[in-house]
Amino acid sequence: MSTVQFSPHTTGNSLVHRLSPLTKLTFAVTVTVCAFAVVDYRWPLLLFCALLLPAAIGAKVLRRFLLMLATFWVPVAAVLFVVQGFFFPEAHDVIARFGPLELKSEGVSYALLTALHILVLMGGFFLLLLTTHAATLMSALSERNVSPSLIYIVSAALQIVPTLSRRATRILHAQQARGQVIHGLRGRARALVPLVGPLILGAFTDVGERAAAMETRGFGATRRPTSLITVPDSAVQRSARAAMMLCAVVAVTVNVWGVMR
Amino acid sequence: MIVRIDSLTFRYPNGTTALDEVSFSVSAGERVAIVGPNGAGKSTLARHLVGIERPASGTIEIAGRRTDGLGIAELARTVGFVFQNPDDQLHAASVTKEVEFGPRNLRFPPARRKELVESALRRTGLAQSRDAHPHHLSLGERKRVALASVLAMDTPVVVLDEPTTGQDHASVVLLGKLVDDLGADGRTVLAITHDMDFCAEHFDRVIVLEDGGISWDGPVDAWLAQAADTAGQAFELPQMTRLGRRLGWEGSVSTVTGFLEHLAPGADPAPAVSTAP
Amino acid sequence: MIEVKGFSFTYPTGSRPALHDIGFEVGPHELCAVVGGSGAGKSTLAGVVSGTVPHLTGGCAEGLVQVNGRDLADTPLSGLVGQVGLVMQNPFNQISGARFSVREEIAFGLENMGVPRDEMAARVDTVLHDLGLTKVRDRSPYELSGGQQQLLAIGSVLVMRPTVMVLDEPTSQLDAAGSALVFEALGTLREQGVTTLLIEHRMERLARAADHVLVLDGGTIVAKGSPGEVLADERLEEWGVAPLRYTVAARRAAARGLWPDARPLPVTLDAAAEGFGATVAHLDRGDR
Amino acid sequence: MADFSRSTPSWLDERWRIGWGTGVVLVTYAGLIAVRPASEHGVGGPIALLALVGYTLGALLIVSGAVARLPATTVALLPVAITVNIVMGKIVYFSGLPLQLDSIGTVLVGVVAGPAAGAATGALASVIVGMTITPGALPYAVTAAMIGFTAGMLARAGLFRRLPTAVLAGGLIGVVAGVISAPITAFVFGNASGSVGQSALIATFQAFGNGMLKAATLQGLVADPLDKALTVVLAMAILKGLPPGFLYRFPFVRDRHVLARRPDVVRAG
Repeated sequence: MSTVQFSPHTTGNSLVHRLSPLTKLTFAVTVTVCAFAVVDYRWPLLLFCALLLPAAIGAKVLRRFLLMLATFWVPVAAVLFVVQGFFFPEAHDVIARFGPLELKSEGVSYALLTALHILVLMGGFFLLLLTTHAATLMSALSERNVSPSLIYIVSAALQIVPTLSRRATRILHAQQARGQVIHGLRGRARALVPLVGPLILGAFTDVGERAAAMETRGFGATRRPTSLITVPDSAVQRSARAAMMLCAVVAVTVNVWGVMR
Repeated sequence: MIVRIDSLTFRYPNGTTALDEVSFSVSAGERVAIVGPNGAGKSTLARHLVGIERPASGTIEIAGRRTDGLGIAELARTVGFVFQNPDDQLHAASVTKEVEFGPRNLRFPPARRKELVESALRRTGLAQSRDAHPHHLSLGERKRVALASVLAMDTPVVVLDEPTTGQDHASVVLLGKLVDDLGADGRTVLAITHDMDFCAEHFDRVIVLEDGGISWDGPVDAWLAQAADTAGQAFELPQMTRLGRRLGWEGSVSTVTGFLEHLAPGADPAPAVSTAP
Repeated sequence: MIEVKGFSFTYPTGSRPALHDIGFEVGPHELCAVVGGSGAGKSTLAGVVSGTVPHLTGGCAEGLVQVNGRDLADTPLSGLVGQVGLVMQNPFNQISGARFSVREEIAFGLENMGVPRDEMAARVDTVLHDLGLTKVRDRSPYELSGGQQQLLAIGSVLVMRPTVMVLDEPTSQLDAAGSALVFEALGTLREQGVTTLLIEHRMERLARAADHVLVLDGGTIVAKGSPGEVLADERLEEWGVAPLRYTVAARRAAARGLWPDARPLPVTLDAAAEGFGATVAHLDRGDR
Repeated sequence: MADFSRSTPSWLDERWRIGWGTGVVLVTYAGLIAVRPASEHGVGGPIALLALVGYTLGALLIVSGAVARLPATTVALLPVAITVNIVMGKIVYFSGLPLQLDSIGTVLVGVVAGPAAGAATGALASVIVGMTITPGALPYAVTAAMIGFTAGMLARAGLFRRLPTAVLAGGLIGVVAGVISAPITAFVFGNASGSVGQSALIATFQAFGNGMLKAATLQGLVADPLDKALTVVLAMAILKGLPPGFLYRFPFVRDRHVLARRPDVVRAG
C-alpha cells in the first residue's frame, strides 16, 4: 500500500487520474466560481450533470464520489432546506404548514440554489482528491515554484495526522489503565485534559529535534532545490488551464461589477 | 493462580492471527519475562491483560475473575500497565500529582493515597523531583514517573512494556532491584523485554512467543540451554551464555554469578560487591 | 576531522554548564564512541559537533569546535550541509515528513543541495540497497516499523555523503540483525575515510567497533582512551556506564585468583573466552 | 529563504503580501455589509461569489506572505499544530461535548511564534481539512487565519502573561472569528453549515426577524467567544508544560516577553 491512509485518494489509471493535478485544481476552482456566478438553480445542476458526473464515471470513481457526497453534502442540504425553508427572512409565500411552522417558497428556492452551489463546490474538490495522490499535487506545486516551506507544512501535516490519531488512542488506553472512567458527559469532560495534555505536549516538544534534522539536511539552504520525481504536463493542459482561469476571472468581474452597481 | 490464560486467540481486523491458542498461568509473586522477535504478539498479549484488546476466543482470568465483562478502568484495580512510551500518559503539572492520578481514580482514601504515592516516589528514586513538571524531566526520569504512577495503584499484577529501553545504567539497576522487590512483596511482575541480560538476571521464568504461539515456557537457563544458535539473530543472547558456549560448556549459564559458580563451584560465595549480579 | 578544545556550553535556561572544558580529536578513518549516564551531556555534544547547538538552541558557548578545519562558531548551519551528517535519537523526528515515500524521503537532502536528478536517483538506490530498504522504497515513511524508520533516518544522512558523521544512539530500536547492518555500514564509512562520532549504549558492539571511547559524566570528560582501557576501568559504574558482563566476571574471578595474572580485563567475547579458556585449562591441570 | 516566486516585484514581497491579503479581506467584508440591503433578490449567487473569491484571495496572499518569512523551527512547528487542530476537533466531536476546540494549535502558534505564523497555521489547517475531511472547510480559511493572527497580536500586547487576561483574549479572538465567518456561513452555505446545534441557533435568530448575515453573526458571537476562551485556558495549561528550552527557540516568546516570566526562564534573560 503506497497510499497515505488519511487521504481519500484511489489508485487508477484513467485519463482523469493522469491529468496534471494543477489542471484538476484549476477545474475545481473554475467550476465552483461559474456555479456561483449565475442565479438560476438549473445552471449548477447542469454543471454537475454535464461535467462532474461524467468525469467521475470516466475516472471509475463514481461509487466513492457519490458516497462522499452522501456523507458530506446531503446533511448540509437537509439542514439548509429546514433552516431556510421555514425561517427565510421576509418570506411570505406559504406553501405548506407543519403545526406552527410555515414552509415558504422563497426559502425553498433559495435553499435549492445554495444547496446546488455547494454540490458543485464539493463535487469539484472530491473529484480532485479522489483521483490525485497528495504527493503528486505537492510535487506539481513545487515545480510551479511554490515555497518549499508551504509544501513541507502541508505534506507533513497530511502525514502526521494518522500517527497522532493512533497516539490519541494509545493515550486514552493508558489513562483508562490508570483507572480513569470515561462515562457520561462529565466523565468525558474530565478526561479531556489527561488525554489532550500528553497529546499536544508530546507533539510540540518533538519540533525542536525535527527542525534541527531538517536544517542539517539542507532545508532552507539558499541553493535552488531539484526534484527526484517529475509530474507530467502538456501544452494542451497548459492552454486548457489558461482558458479556465480566464473564464473564472470573467465570471468574477461581471459579478462584482453587477453587485457593486 | 493470579493470572490464568486459556486458549487465547486474537486476530487483527485485517484477518492476520496475532495470537493463536495461547495458554499459561502465573502464580502470585512470580516474575515472568515475555520475549520474542518483533511482531510475535508480545504487546498484543500484554494489551489483553489490561483489557485494551478483547480475545476472539479463549478466556483470561485475573485474580479469579473472568475479564470478559470488565472495562479497562475496572481491570486497573488488579493490573497495572506501564506503557513503553511515558509521554503517552504524563499530563499533570507536577510529578506528585501525576503519581496521584491513578490512586485518585481508584478512590483510595487520602491517607492511604499519600502513603502509596510516597512509597512509589521513593522506590523509583524520584523523591527529589516531586514538584517538577513531568515534561521538563529527561526521558529516563519520565519513564520512572510513569512507572511510579502505576506502582502507586498498588495492583497485585504489574505489567512492564520494554522497561529498560532508553534507560541509563543507574536506572536499569534501580529497575532490576524494583522487580526483585515486587516479587518479594508477593506482587506478580510480567515484563516484555528484548534485553536478555536483564531478563536472565531478574526473572525466574521466561515465556517465548514466536509467530503468535508459545515456543517455550519455563526457567531462563533451561531455555537458553536448548535455544539454537540461530536464536542469536532474533535475540541478543546474554553475554555469559555466549561465553559459556564459546568455552564449550554443556548446559547453560546466563548470569555472572552462574558463570563463576560453573567455573569453580563455591569460589564466589558473596557476589554482592558489584551492583551488576 | 573533528577538533574540540577547551569547550564549555550552557543552555539558555540552564543554571550550570551542560558541557565543561571538553577537549578531544577524531581524525579521518576513526570512530570515536561517547558513553555516559543520562544527563551527562552526550546529546548536547552531538549537537555541538553537528552545529545545531548553539545555532538553534541558543545558549552560551566558549572554546573551540572545528570540523574539517572550519570553526563552527562562525559557520552557519547551511554551510555544513553535506559535510556533517547528524542522525538523531528518535527516528520519528528525523523523518522530514516533506515527502510521501521512503525513496523520496532519502532524496530530500539531495534535493535541497540541488543535486541533478540522475545522480540523485543512483545515490538513493545505492543507499536503499545497502540498508536493506529496497523492499519498502515506495511505502510511506510513517508506515514503517520503528527499526525500519531508524534505518531510513540513517540512510537519509548517508546519502548526502558527509565526511563527518554524528550518530546519537542509532540502534536503540533495532534488533540484533538491524544493528549488525548499521555497524556494517559504519565500518564501510570508516574505511572510506569518514570521521565518526557515535553515542551508543550497546557496549559490546562498541568495544569492537570503536577506535577511542570518551566517557562523559556531569558534562566533563572523565576518561578517554582505547575501548580496552576505558571499558575495563573500575570506575565505569560510578560514571553511570554499564560495564560489560565479561569484564565484571573477570574482575570477580581475578579477586579469587581465577583470571590469568598478567592479562588485562576483557571487553570483548574473544578476549574473555581466551582468558577464561586459560583459567579452565589451568584448573583442569590442577585437578589432575 | 524559500521565495514564493523567483522574480517578485517589491510591492508583492512578503510583508506587502500579508498587508494586501488583510486589505482584500477587509474590503470584501465591507463590500458585503455595504451591498446587503440591495441584494434581497439576488442573494446567494453574486454575493456568495464575492465572499468566496475575496476571502480566498486574501487568505492565499496572507499565507504566501507569512510562510515565506518563517524560520525553520517555526516551519517544523506548523504541521504539528495543524495536526493538533484536526485531531482535537475529532476528539471533541466524538466526545459529544458541545464545543469545538479545533483552533488550539492555531492559538498556540500565534502565542509562541507570532501573528504571521498563527495566520498561516489557521489558513493551512483549513486547507488540509478541506483536502482530507470536507471541502466545506476551505471557504473558512480566512477565519482560521484571523484567529491565529489575533492570538499573536494579543500575545504581543501581553494578554497571555496571566490567566484572567488570557481568557479575555480568548473572548476577543472569538468575537473576531464570529464576525469574520458570518458572511461565509450566511452567503456561501445559506446558514446551514456547522453542527445541528449551530444551525438551530441561527434558525432561531432568523425566526425572530433577523436577516441572514445578522443571524449568522449573532450565532457566532454567542458560540465563538465561549469556545475560544476555553481553548485559551487549555492552551495556557499546555504552555506551562512546554520545556523552557523549547520556548527559548522562538524569538517571539524570548524577546517580547509574551509569557509570564517563569523562574526557569528568568535565568536566561
